[in-house]
Parts: sequence; C-alpha cells; structure tokens
Amino acid sequence: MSETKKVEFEYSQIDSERMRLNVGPQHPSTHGVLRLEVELDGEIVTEVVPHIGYLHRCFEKHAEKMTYPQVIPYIDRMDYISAMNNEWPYVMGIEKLMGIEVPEKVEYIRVIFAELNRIANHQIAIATFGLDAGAFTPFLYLFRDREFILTVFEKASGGRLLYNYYWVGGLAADVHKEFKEDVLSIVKQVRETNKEIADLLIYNKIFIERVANVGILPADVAINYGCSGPVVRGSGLPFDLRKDAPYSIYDRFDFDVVIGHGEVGTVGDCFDRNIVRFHEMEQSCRIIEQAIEQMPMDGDVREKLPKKIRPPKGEIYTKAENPKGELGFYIVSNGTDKPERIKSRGTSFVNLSVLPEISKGYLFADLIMILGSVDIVLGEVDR
Amino acid sequence: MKKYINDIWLGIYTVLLGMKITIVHLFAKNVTVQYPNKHPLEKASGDKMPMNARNRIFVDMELCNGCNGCARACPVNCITVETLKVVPGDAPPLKNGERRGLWVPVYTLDFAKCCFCGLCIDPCPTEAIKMTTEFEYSAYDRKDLFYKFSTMTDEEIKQKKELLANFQAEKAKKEAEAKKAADAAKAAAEPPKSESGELKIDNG
Amino acid sequence: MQAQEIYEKLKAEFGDAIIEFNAEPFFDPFVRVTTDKLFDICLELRDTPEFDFDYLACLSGMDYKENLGVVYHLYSIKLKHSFVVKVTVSKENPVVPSVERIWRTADWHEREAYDMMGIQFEGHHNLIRILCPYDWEGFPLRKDYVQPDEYHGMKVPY
Amino acid sequence: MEQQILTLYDWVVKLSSSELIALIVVITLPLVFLIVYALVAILGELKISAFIQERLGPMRTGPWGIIQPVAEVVKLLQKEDITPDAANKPLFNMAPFLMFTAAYAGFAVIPFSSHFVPAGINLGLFYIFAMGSLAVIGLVMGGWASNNKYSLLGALRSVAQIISYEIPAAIVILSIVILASSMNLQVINANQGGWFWNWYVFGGPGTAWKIIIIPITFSMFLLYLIASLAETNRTPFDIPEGESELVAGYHTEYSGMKFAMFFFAEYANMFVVAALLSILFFGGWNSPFGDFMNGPIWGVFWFISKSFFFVFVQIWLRWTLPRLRVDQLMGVSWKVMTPIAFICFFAVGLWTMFN
Amino acid sequence: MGLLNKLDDPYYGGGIILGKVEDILNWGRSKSDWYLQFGLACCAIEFMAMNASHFDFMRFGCIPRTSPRQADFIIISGTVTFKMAERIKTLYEQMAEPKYVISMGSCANSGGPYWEHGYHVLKGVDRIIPVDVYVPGCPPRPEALEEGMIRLQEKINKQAIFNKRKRLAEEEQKELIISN
Repeated sequence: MSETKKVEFEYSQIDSERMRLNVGPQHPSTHGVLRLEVELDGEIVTEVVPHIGYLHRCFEKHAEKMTYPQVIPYIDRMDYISAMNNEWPYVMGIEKLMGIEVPEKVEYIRVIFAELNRIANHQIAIATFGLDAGAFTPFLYLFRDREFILTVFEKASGGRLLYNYYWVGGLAADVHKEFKEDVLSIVKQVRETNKEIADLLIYNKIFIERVANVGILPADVAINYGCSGPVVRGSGLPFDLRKDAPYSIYDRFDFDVVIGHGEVGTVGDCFDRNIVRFHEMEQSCRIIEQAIEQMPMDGDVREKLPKKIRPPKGEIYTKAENPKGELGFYIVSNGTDKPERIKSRGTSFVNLSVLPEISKGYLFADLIMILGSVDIVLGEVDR
Repeated sequence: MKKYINDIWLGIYTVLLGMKITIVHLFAKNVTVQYPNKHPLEKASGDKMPMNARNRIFVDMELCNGCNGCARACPVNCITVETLKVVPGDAPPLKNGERRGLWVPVYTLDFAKCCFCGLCIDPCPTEAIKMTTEFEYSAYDRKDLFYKFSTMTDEEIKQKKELLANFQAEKAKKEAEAKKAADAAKAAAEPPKSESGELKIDNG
Repeated sequence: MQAQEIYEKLKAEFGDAIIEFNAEPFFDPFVRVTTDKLFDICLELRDTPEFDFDYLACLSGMDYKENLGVVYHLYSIKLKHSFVVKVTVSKENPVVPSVERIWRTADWHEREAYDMMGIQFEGHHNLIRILCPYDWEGFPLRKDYVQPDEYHGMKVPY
Repeated sequence: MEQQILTLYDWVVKLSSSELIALIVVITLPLVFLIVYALVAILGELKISAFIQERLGPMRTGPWGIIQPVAEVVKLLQKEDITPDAANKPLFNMAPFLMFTAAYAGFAVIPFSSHFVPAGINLGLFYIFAMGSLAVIGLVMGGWASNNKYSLLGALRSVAQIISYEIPAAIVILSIVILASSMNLQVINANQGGWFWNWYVFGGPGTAWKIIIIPITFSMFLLYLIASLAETNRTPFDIPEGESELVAGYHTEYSGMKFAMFFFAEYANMFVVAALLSILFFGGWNSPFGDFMNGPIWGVFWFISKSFFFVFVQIWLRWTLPRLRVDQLMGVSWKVMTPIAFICFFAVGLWTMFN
Repeated sequence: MGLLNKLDDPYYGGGIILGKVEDILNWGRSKSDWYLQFGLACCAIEFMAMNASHFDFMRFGCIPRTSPRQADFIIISGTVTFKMAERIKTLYEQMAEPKYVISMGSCANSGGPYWEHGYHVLKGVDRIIPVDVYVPGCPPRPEALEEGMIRLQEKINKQAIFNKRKRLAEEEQKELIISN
C-alpha cells in the first residue's frame, strides 16, 4: 500500500512549467504495452520513467508448476519474436545438468534455426525502427522476407511463430527434405533485400539525420547497466557470447563480431545500434552457409530424447546469445520432474532499464527513436 | 560550406535513390495470396502451408484407448479424459486392431485454452490425437470452441455404465460366491485342516 | 581466474563473512556470505582488477521454503570468468543491502525481487513494485502464495 | 485578354439566361470535382501504397476494390460523433469546417481550363496562397480545443512548420510573379503557351539564352515542391500527425464525419498545391506539344493530368521516405531553403532586368 | 403511425426501402473497417504479419488507425493482464459507435496457457468488453484471423439498424454476456 502513496506524491510534485506526457500502454511506437511517463520541457525530454508489467504473464510461477518439457511452450512466449533462440539456453541447461550429449546433426540444425531466427528478429527490429521514423515501406519489404523464414520454420516444426522445437536431448521433428535448398534461397533473398534496405532506409539522409548522434550510450555505462547484444556492441564493445563463451558448436564457424564505429555520428548512438543489427544479419548468413555445408543430412534427431526428464538435484545458470543479447536461465532442480525455480534473465528487461539514462536531454521525437533502437519485446520485459 | 553543399546533395541523391527503388517495386509482381479465394493448402509449392502445420487438433475416438497420456502431457490442462472400464467381450477392438481396454465417455478439448504446442501428440500410443491443417473455425461464442470428441451417446454411456455395474456386481457376486465357496470349502476343509494342523502341531 | 582462487582471496580478506563455499559438480561454484558484508564483498569483486566482475548477469530472489535468499551471477567481460554470490535471509525480516550503487542494472532486478518475493533492499532509491500493479497484495513467487479472488472488480480465478 | 474568351460562366448565362444559375453552377462544379477527386485520391493512395509495397490494397469492394472510398464514406456517415467532455466545444466543432472551407476556397481561382475558372480575379496567386495559410487556424483550433496533449503538440508543431515553409514558398512564387509579371493565374498559364520548353520550369518563353536561367527555375520548382509537401503535412513533413510520436496528431480526438472533413481537407490541399505546381511551372492547361490537342476541353484534361501527376508524386514520396524531426524540419526551411530561394529570387530579378 | 409500427415490428424486415437502406449502410460498415493499431503480445506479431505483403489485411478494407476515436473495431491480440485490462476498457469506451471486437488467440479468448496459474492474467477479454468474434489459435495463423474478419463482416451484414426491438434484444444479450 505504501507504494501507491509514494507514486501519488510524486505526481503532486509536478513542476508547473513542465508537461507530463503519458506514452502508452496503447501507443503506436512503444513496441507493445510499455508505458513511459515522460516529463517534457517544451519538446525536450527531462525525465523518463518506464512503467512495465502490462504483460506480466507469471512465467516463473508457471515454470514451478510444470514439468520440464512443459515449460518450453512458455519460454517460447517470452521473447516471441525469436522463440527458437529462447528455447536454446533452457534446453542446453537441462542437458548439462543431465549430462546428455546431443547428436551432431541436432547441433547443426539448432545453429541454423537460431541464426535464421536471429535474421528474422533483426528484420523486425530494423523494420519497426524504420516505422518509428515514419518509413512504412521498408517495414513491409522486411516482413515479406521474414515470411519466407517462417515458412521454413513451419515446415520443420509446424508452428509459424512459437515452435516448441528444441527439446531436451534433441528436436521435436526432423527437418524436411528440401531444407538445405530452402535455407540457401532465403540467404540469397535476405542479401538482396538488405541491399535495397540500405539504400531505401539505412543510408537515407533523412534517416541518418534522425538517428545519428542520438541516444549515445558509452560502453562502460552499458556494462554497468548490464546491457548485452547489439545494444552493447553498438557502443563499440565486442561482447558476444558466441565468441566469448562459445556454446554448442559456434567455435567451428568463421564469423565476425560486429561493433559500432560511429560511422556517421558518435560511437554508441542509435545509428550504431541499428547498423550492428543490419550487419549481423550478414554474419548470420555466413554462419548459415557454413553450417549448411558441414551439416550431415542423415541421422536421427530424436534418438537421445530421454524418456523421463528428471535432472539431479542442482542448479545451473545457462546463457546464450539471443538476438537481443544475453538470455540466461537460472534453473534450480530439486531432483523431481518439476523445477524448483526458474529465473529468467530477460534480455529486454535489462536493456530497457538503460532507457531513462540515455534519453534525457533529447527531443521527444528522439525518445521514440532511442526506444526503437534498444529493440525490446515486452513479453520478455514482463515475462 | 563544403559540408553544407554535400549534405544537400546527399539529401537529394538518397531521396532519389529511394524513389527509384519504390517505383521499381510499384511495377513489380506482388506477393499477396488472396486467402478466401485461395486456400493456403492450394498455394504454389513455394509457400504452401505444410501438412505438419499445428492447427486444430483432431482426436480419432476409434483409436483412442483412454490412456490419459495427452491430458498429462498438456501444459495447459485443456484436455479432459474420463474413462470407463470395458466389460470383457463387449467392446470391438480399436481401429488398429488392438484390444480396447477402456471406454472414453468424456473427451473434451477447449480450443479457447489450447496453446497448440504439440506436446500431446507425442505420448499417444495409438496415434489417435493429431494436429490437422484446419484453421478456419472461429466462433461467435466462446462455448463453440469447447469441443467434445467422444462419440458415445448418453444412452450408450448409461448402458455401458450399467453393463459395467452389472459386470462388477456380477464379478463381486462371483467373487463373493467364490469366496463363499472358498469359505465353504475352507469351512468344509477347515475342521480337518485344523485337525490336521493340530495334528501337525501334535506331530510337531 | 578459478572459483577456488576467488574464494580463497575473499576468505583471506573477509574471513567470517564468507559462510560457505560450494564447488559440487551440479552447481556453479558459489559462496554464501552474510548480509552485513555483502555490499563490501560486491564492491571488492567489482573493483579489484584481478576479479573485475563488471557485469552483473542476473540477480534472482529465491524462496527456500523456510527462508528467502538472493543469488548474484557475476561475469567479467574482460577476463571472461564468472562467479556466484548468495545470501540468505529470514522470512520474518528479509532485508538485504542493495547493490544498486555498484551495478546500476541491479535497480530493476532488485525491484523485481521485491515485487515477487518481498525481499527488502536496504539503500535502494526507489523500491516499489515493478511488474505487478502498485496496489497488488502479496508476493506472488513465494511458495505459500494464494491467488486473490478479485482485483478491482475483476475475477481472478478461471 | 480575358474578354475574348467565352468562359463557362458566360456560356451558362447565355444558355440559361440567368446569372444566378450560372453562379450556382460555377460554384458547385469545383465541389463536385473535389468530391470525385477525393474519392479517387483516397483509392489512389490505398492502391499506390499497396503496389509499392508489393501488396494489392482493397480488393473485396467491387472489382479490384474500386468503390472502397464509397464504402468508407457510407461508414463514416454512420459513425458516432464524439465530442470529448473536456473539449472546448464550439472551437472543437468549428475546426474541421474551417479547415475544409479554407481548402475549398482555394478552388475558387484554380483555372481548370482556358475557358473555365470559377473566379478570374487578378490577385489569384495571392488569394490561393492566403487561403492555403488559413488552414493552419483550423489546425490549431482543432488541436487546442481537443484538450489532448498529443493534439496540442501536433497543432503547435504544424503552426511552426507551415509558417516557416511559407517563406521559401512565397519567395519562389514571387520569383514566378516577376517572370510572368502578373498575379493572375490565367495570365501565368497563357504566358506558357506553345511547346513545353515555354514552361517556367524550363525558364519560360524566351530565346536560347534562357539556358542560363533553367537551373534557377528548376531549383525553384524543387523548392516549391518541398515547401508544398510541408504545407500539406505530407511525408517527410507529416510531423503534426506523425503516427509514431503523436498518435494521430491534431485530429486524435476527432471521429466520424468531422474526421472525414480533416481527411477531405488534406486531399483537397494536396490538389491545390499540385494544381499550383502545374500552373506555375508546367504550363497549367497548356498542351506540351504546341497546338496538338490544345483547346478549352483538352485544357481540362492536361490540367487535371498534370495535377494528378503531382498528387501521385506526393503519394509516391510519402511511401518512400522517413519523417524528419521537428527541429531538423525548421533547419531545412531556414538554413537551406530560404537562402536558396533568395538566391533564386535575385537571379530571376537580374535575369528579368537584363532580358 | 404505420411506418413506425412497422419499424417496431420484430417480424417485419423494415420494408423494401428501409431494407435496402439498411443493406447499404451495413455494406458500408462491413467493407470499410478501420482497426485500432494496437498489439498486446505474441499475437500482435502475427497481426503485423497479416498487415504485411503476404496476407495484406487491407484487401478487406481494413486500414490501421492509431487513435481509438477513428477506429471501428479493435483486435485484442494477446494476453490481457489486470494491469492492462482497465486500459483496454478505456480504449473500448473511447471508440465511437458502432464498434466491434475481435478476440484473437487463446489468451484473449480465455486466458489461454495462463488460465490456471496466471495470477495476473485476465481469463478472457469477454469479462470486460463484449466480443463479437473469437479466433482460436496460439497465435492464430494470419489466414485464421482473416477468416475471423470475414465472419465479422457477415455478422455486420446481418445487423439490424432500423429494427429497434431486435437491436435492443441484441444489446441485452451483449450485456448478459458481460455480466456473465
């Protein structure tokens, strides 16, 4: 009860010179149901207070009530844009606890799907970022390409958006026969569209004016705020779990960690965060091509599926490089078939917490761009 | 000054570049698939809905043996299965030739709750439950999304219940009789047994 | 740096404040520390160049049935090693010093732990609920939590 | 010059021998045109945006969805008309009508053909420009009276925007006035008769020496194109109604027919500026090929097709470009466009002096 | 007298003229539906995909509006939490009549996967606002939502405008649903 009073008290302290603007939860560019309480001095943002929890779906409570395989559908619904990537650290953690080695083919398929999903996620991120700037057409071009990726996902798993595909010890189903050709054609299409997007949106002068030198996030602040993924890489720090703490078979592939260089403005501005995502799509294409080349097509993806998933008593913190950054699961097992506790370190939750820090002193229109450049998914912020 | 002119030039150039791209797309072939006129299953082979797409669940009651595995696997608890034991000799075998052990008078699935994760498909031993490609079943009322799969009519259920009750009563009766008989036999055999026991003790 | 070395160094410095060190195979190696020295230990872990834990990966509130706890997962971006610090507090008086001033990311994590578990973080500048509405009652992630029947006139159970 | 032309007004007077009927016909004709045009433009906006984005646009209302705008009008007529409690009701209700009136008043001087202009006043250019600026009052009224912070921000932004873009636009128009030495739109049109190289975008009628002035007039055309986009609040200058920041800008609180008024006014404004572009720079109702297909009836065709082309350009730009930020928008106007417009103005002045 | 009586007569279809007018008005409302650009959770991504080129929601005459005042129908695309429920109710009330609601996906239909342990999830959006069409799926395919849209158009086409009694009965039924 005491909290309510506190908030009310804050409202009564409003300076009459300034305007308090309530952005969201229903607002076209809050990327979901985020609510920002913005204090404006004219059009200059003096304070931002994010209010989250409008999509709090009690994931951690559900995880305690479910058996281990039943948790996976709920994990899908956390960061619903990159569901494949979400499942991975969880599945990996339980495999580590139970000591399961997954077959080679499974690892390759997981890598390919995770990278495809990374592309799909970055496509949405860039598309909605452009939409925030008012560019509607690139949004649709990117969504058109994403549709091809979803078709491949659907052919393999049966789901278009939420897959429940990575199972402990293997995969839910094998990939289809024309998998390799499909994926390679997607890679080709993604590269073609990216060329267009670069001309149409990313290097458009108006767009550059909007995003360069806006929302500058220095690397040390980013680390202190626990940011990860493109947000911290945009600040020029090559922190990528795929290279720093290689999991699965990422050490077999040759790819670069993209960082922001301050190409048109300062290091760590919105443009850098966006261009990191843009170039990461190309790196993902490279990984996919290598993986497709090395991947064995024969072999069973379900042979190592354990009949009963009952990890021994213990706890583990597993993490993986999600498209948005480090996604971690702190899994505590009590030896039964239900987890004692699963705490998820939502990437967007941590990344969003830096927003008040980097948006002060910019214009209101810039606040929208900064929020877009952080690329949050409210399902993961609120869980 | 150089930057000023360069900025103006870049502004005009990139705008023209963008306009070139959009005008090319204006005359490009569109990718829209007109849904009600063209069902996604009939699409060209490229982006057709695959047959393993996870949409409405179908339960073949002639295959279901009432093992409750799907209900247990469901994370959402949207499947309810109630079973009745089968009286020997009463039930025809399942479609796949296996012996039917249980009647399933109640099998409901609430599609307003289902999360279409596909976890219920795996544990089914007879492949009775499966996901279909059917997705056109929106409703004006939420109750219409509550599906009852069991094919048994109320009468049948009543009949089966009676049969089972009769059978159980009979069985109980038989058991009682058997017990009685055994008791009787025991009783008949008891005195000598006890005698023999005594004898045994005596012997011992 | 290996967890064992970190533990030994910490033990040498803080002595009794380190209650327990665990390096069993099914656990990430962790130390359990007392609440009164937690802030100093965290500061030491961040600022000593050989530890350099500049990145607080995760902060989890825990419910161990008879008492509550907080788990800190630390990672060093430069040295690429990780470490776990745990504290345990009683359910009656769940007060833990806030590490918000050391890692700013702890701000929201601590608010979440307070929201979900009811752990009070001493020294936090704005410890209010973050996910649940401000007038929500009870701490949902505790094991003995019971769903309310009604919230603002809306029925909660199905 | 005007006396020799038998205008539509005179023709109707002759036919019906009643000045009143002629007046009514002349007044309502643009309205009929405006309504038909607005329906076509809405459909065009939907369809062109769809084709640019590789979609189809409305498809299920009539063949290829061509009567979609009719359905929209039928729907908008039925919508509940909400006036928020906190709004200033008289201003709130007046704003859309004022806006529409201002847009429609501009049609009074638009010369659809050499024989038809609703009001052939001598200060046509000045009048049309003044009416274009009147829209901003409706905008501010709507934004302020809604009692919504988003509306207010949108309205304030649009005032700043429209007023600052009027300066380069006015200077460009002044240059044209110098070239044409008249403010009568019919005269400006008539000056550009003959082949297309007589258009003012190519320096106007003159000797081969006018090649010096062509870059100047062409950049004047570009300046006016940009300024006109800003005046009609189209992308990249659609800041007053920028969806991503201000929800729907100044018309956030409007519903039903009042919103439709704003909608109509926007499209009407689009046509007015497109018409001005074609009159000032592209010869208006003149055929581009000398006497080929020239004449009062063909004039309507040429004029409307030229204007529609610029409407199309506006739509095309809208679906290509992102939006500028509010301060950059001001910067473009004051730091780039106004100086260049002044340079053009001086150049045109010198040219006229020595010519 | 006669006309008014006929208007109130539930068994009288409103006459030929009124019937035709009614048809045209219904046609207008069903073919030009502007929706509120509003997303909640996972379903919102499929909803965005439906706006994209492959499915193109605009074929049905559906144009996004960012302001609820100008919207004709709202798609509840995702989980409704208690914190959000009050906002959704406000949004619905801000919309101008006639307005419609499509409940998209399991979460909006009945709480979906969160119906059992979700202490913070509203179990079905029909507890706060009346829903016209329920689209099942988690999330529904874009085609499924398009089918829901066609269902909504069918429903609008059958609506009675001049037949007051029929309309009142419908409203009563709606209220009944809310109170349930």
